[in-house]
Amino acid sequence: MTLTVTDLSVARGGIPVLEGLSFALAPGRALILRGPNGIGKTTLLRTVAGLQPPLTGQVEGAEDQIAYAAHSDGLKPTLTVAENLIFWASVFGRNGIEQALDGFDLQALRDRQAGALSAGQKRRLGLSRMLVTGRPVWIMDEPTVSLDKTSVAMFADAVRAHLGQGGSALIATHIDLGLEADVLEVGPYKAKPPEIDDFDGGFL
Amino acid sequence: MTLTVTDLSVARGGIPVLEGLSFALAPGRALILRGPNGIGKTTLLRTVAGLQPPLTGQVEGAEDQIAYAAHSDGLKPTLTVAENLIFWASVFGRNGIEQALDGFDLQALRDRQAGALSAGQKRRLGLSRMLVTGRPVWIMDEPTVSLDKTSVAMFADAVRAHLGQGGSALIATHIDLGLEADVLEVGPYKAKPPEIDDFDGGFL
Amino acid sequence: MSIWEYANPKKFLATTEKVMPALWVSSAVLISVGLVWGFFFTPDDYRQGSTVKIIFLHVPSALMAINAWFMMLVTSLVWVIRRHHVSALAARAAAPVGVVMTVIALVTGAIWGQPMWGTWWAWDPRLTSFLVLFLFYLGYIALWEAIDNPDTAADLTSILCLVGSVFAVLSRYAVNFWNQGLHQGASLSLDEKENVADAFSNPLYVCMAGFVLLFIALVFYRTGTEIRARRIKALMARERLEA
Amino acid sequence: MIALLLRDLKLAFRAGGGFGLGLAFFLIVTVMVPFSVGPQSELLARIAPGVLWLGALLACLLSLDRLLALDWEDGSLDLLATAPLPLESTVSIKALAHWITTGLPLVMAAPVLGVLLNLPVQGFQWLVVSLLLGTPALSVIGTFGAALTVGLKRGGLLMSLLVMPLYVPTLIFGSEVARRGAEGMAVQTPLLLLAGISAASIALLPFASAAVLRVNLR
Amino acid sequence: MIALLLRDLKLAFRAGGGFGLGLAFFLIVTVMVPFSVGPQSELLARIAPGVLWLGALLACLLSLDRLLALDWEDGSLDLLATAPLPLESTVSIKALAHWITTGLPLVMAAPVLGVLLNLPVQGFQWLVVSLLLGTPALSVIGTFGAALTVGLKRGGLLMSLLVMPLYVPTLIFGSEVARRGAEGMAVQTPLLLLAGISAASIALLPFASAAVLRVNLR
Amino acid sequence: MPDLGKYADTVLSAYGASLVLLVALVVVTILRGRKVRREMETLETRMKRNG
Ligand code: HEM
Ligand SMILES: Nc1ncnc2c1ncn2[C@@H]1O[C@H](COP(=O)(O)OP(=O)(O)OP(=O)(O)O)[C@@H](O)[C@H]1O
Ligand SMILES: Nc1ncnc2c1ncn2[C@@H]1O[C@H](COP(=O)(O)OP(=O)(O)OP(=O)(O)O)[C@@H](O)[C@H]1O
Ligand SMILES: [Mg+2]
Ligand SMILES: [Mg+2]
Repeated sequence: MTLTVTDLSVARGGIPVLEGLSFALAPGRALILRGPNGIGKTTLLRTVAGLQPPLTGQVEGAEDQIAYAAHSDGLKPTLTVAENLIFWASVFGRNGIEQALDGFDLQALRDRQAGALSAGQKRRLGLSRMLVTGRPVWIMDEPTVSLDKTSVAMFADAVRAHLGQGGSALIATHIDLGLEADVLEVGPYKAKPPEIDDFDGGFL
Repeated sequence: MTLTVTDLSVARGGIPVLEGLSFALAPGRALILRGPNGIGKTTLLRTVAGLQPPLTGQVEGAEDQIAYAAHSDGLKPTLTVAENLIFWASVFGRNGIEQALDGFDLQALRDRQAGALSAGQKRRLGLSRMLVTGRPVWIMDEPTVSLDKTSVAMFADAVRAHLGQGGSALIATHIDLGLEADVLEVGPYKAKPPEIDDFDGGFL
Repeated sequence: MSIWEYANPKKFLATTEKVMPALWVSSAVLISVGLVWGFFFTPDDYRQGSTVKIIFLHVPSALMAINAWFMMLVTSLVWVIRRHHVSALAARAAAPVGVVMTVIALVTGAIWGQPMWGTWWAWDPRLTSFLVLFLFYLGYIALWEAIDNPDTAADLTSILCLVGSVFAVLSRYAVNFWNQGLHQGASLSLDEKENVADAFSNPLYVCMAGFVLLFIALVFYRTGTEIRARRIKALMARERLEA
Repeated sequence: MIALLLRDLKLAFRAGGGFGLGLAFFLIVTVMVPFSVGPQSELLARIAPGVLWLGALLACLLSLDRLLALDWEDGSLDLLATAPLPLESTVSIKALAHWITTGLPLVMAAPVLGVLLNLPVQGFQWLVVSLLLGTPALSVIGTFGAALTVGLKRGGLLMSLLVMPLYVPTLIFGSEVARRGAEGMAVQTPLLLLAGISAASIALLPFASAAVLRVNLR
Repeated sequence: MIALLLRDLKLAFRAGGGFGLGLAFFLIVTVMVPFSVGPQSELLARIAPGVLWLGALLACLLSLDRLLALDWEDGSLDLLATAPLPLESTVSIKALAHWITTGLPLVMAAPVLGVLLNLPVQGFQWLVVSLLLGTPALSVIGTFGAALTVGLKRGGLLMSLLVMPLYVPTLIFGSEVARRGAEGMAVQTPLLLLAGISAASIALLPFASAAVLRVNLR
Repeated sequence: MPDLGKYADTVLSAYGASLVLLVALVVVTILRGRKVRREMETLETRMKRNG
């Protein structure tokens, strides 16, 4: 199913940050969001994931299709790596975490408490969570933070495999992932402040 | 003053992770630490910064010379950007934050609450903290996480300026910063476990 | 040869292994003898009736409850000063024994109080300071359990033990000041008649000796267990390291 | 759903978890009362049911503090909100887990602490019954408070402030049952009211909690 | 040093900060007492000094919770530990800031709440004096507990468990002063003892707190 | 069995409760000790075999 975003405007802290965005994300495709710090990528992704309502415009085909990976990983430091994954798998009504563990080279760490992982290992675990959700649309906010070169490649492989199975991915990142993906520069969509006299329901 | 590390072994969670490290960091020089995730870079930096004791070996020339920037930034979300910087400046007995604000392009954000910054803006603020410490040795753990290309360049410039003034920098990172610096691969220093029967105070 | 050699875990295990059987047997024998003697072969007290028999459990356990904390204080100091792991682990091993002793003293005291004072519990200074001691034990054990890194846990719990001891003594005085109580002082009501007191004191001494030995046996055994548990932790970590 | 419940219980039991700590707090509050109001046993017996109820309420309140906050901080709540589970069941399960790890132990410990405060014999039964009926309401109401204040730094005390007035009816009827029980009076009316409050809170409040949580996640 | 104090005060006053919340909690505990023990004024008057002291203690305890935890979570503590300030002064200043934002308001509010609980007239003066002498000790002891449990997830309740027995002497002497004052008896001895405990804690405990903090930062 | 008089319940329950607690402490201690010892030994042999 295709994720379609039409004429979307998003706001953060009550202030519009991006406007007039439209794109479609077909199965098997990945879309990379780029743009300078603070332009509104995180805000956009949260809106697409349904965590906050759009100012205007529509997001279609997202309902119950999306797995979202944010800046923070949602890991419980006192649960082991395997327990963390099993939990997320069963929340999404699935089981079998072996594939996820293999995909991010976590087998050796499976019985380690998540709190005792290094920054990059935590991130790998956070990413492997996507594999156990079984959701077709991955939305990821700077997934490769703290990862070394090998792990970045591992991640790119995981995304490619996901695309190969008909999934799709929407990724905000500052680095080059080596994926064959469309790129959307969000810079040009920066919201222009409205006329100063136009003091309507939005108080702007 | 030169920072000298001799035959250092460091442990995390009671387990040795790196051993036999020696290096010297002269004024005006930068040293980049590289190594895969989980090898022990963070542990090493914390030891050099004096936050944890070394297993064996010495760190010399660190006392009161070091400014440390960790994975997390130590920012107070309810204080503004300027207030955060002023606080750290006065903790280190200095004043004047303008240079730091300029160095990381934060003037426009100076009265914004730190909690209302994007990931990259927060990081920029965290890095600008180094400029207000007035300390000669910068120790930084993956400083460029979440930064876009322009900000990475901005950071590299700041480090170069610091080196130019006789400062030095010890940086763990996975990306290429474009600095003229020595590189230390820590991988080969991975600690080898002791004999299994040698069951002493360390329980290993 | 200095006693610090036993601070080596391996040496400690080897040595305790040898004395364990003797400890178990002698403590079991002493406690059984003391309790049987006390229960079957002592007269009733003229005022307290047969309840006086509770003394053979109450006093030794109360004694051990306090002494266990004292032992933890000493071993904590040893850890802080000399950093012998076995010492820290011995403190950890002793704490649950101390709690059980405290609970036994509290329970037998409460059961005894019902006929003697007409109430299960009164805010008598001795009882109250025992309750405070119980709380200190709980906090101490909870802190050990809550921390993953064994060295950190050892450091923090030993400082807690030191500071806690000071405050426990302070509380004792505070509680004394706050309420003058009902509880027996050091002089038993039975002491008025020498011959009766003797009849109770001999089995009581046997029981106390038995409890002391049982305590030592338990602490040695449990310290061994803690040493092994720590080694397991270290070995598993190492296995991961190699992987 | 069961996965979430199990995870929450597991987290509570793990090192540093909250299990038993609510209990410890209850114990300690009860113990501190004689220190502060004095050791006279007749006075203590009179205030015992009230003190025990207040202690249980405070213990519940404290352990609520991080009921949702931890999940918020590490991002789990964002992820749970995009999961197939409706937020209403998420908050209900969280409340249930809270009750199992806090309320239930409190109920079981209350008689022992009653002894410390010289609670009259006939009072024990009603103390336990009233706590058994009342603590679920405390958990559910508390979850609502936690949902309201999640995401605020230092939300803990603000939450106390918001939740306390909501706790008033439960506390009044609950301690009334315990007090009347201890004095050998009829307990029926307050008991029914207490049960009513619990039932209504359990049935309705999760919707409110889910709604405020959605707002907070935005 | 002053910068740190000012920052902590500023943080407490900012939105979501802790200022006034300790106070609110104190207020609410005091208000809840009549609900739970019943409204008889002679009973309330008898327990008033004790309840006020206990309420103050609980309010202190709760606001301690995140005294160091927030600085730990966002990494400030690591950075402070590498700063020129010795850790001993850092913890002392944190305790001072805690006292200014929590203890001091409690002292000032206590007389008002005394009215609610029918505290006898002659009791007000000694209530205030005893709180003024005792709350600094509560802050310092609490800082030690906070330093012990910093870095533990859900450390809050464990901290209560650890801190409560340490509070016992202060509570006993403090409430004894207030109680004797209310009953018109001589207060000198407990007052001196209270002052002694405060002075000793303030002088010595920061070293213990700094030591445990260093261990925790490792 | 000695005649405990009217305090039989008191004395017996005190002895009963204490002995139960003591025995439970010993049993728990030994069970855990055995378990840990076994775990350590298997772990040691396994690790020695693997090098
Ligand atoms: C829960 C209640 C009680 C607690 C926590 C308690 C605690 C203690 C403690 C700590 C000791 C001191 C042991 C020592 O100094 O060697 C002790 C001794 C003693 N207790 Fe209790 N007690 C309680 C109730 C009672 C009752 C109700 C009685 C009898 C009426 C009683 C009779 C004694 C006697 C006779 C001693 C020995 C005194 C001596 O020679 O030092 N206790 N108890
Ligand atoms: N809580 C908030 N309240 C008000 N404004 C905010 C808040 N959080 C972020 N902002 C602002 O909203 C804008 C968009 O932030 P967003 O986090 O979406 O940026 P981003 O593109 O993800 O940046 P980065 O690459 O640094 O993560 C930024 O200018 C930021 O300063
Ligand atoms: N609290 C802990 N207890 C036990 N082991 C830990 C703990 N924290 C980290 N480790 C382990 O110590 C090792 C070193 O971790 P460290 O954080 O120093 O790695 P790093 O080189 O900084 O990695 P990264 O690039 O991912 O940040 C890792 O293998 C990690 O799993
Ligand atoms: Mg972002
Ligand atoms: Mg690292």
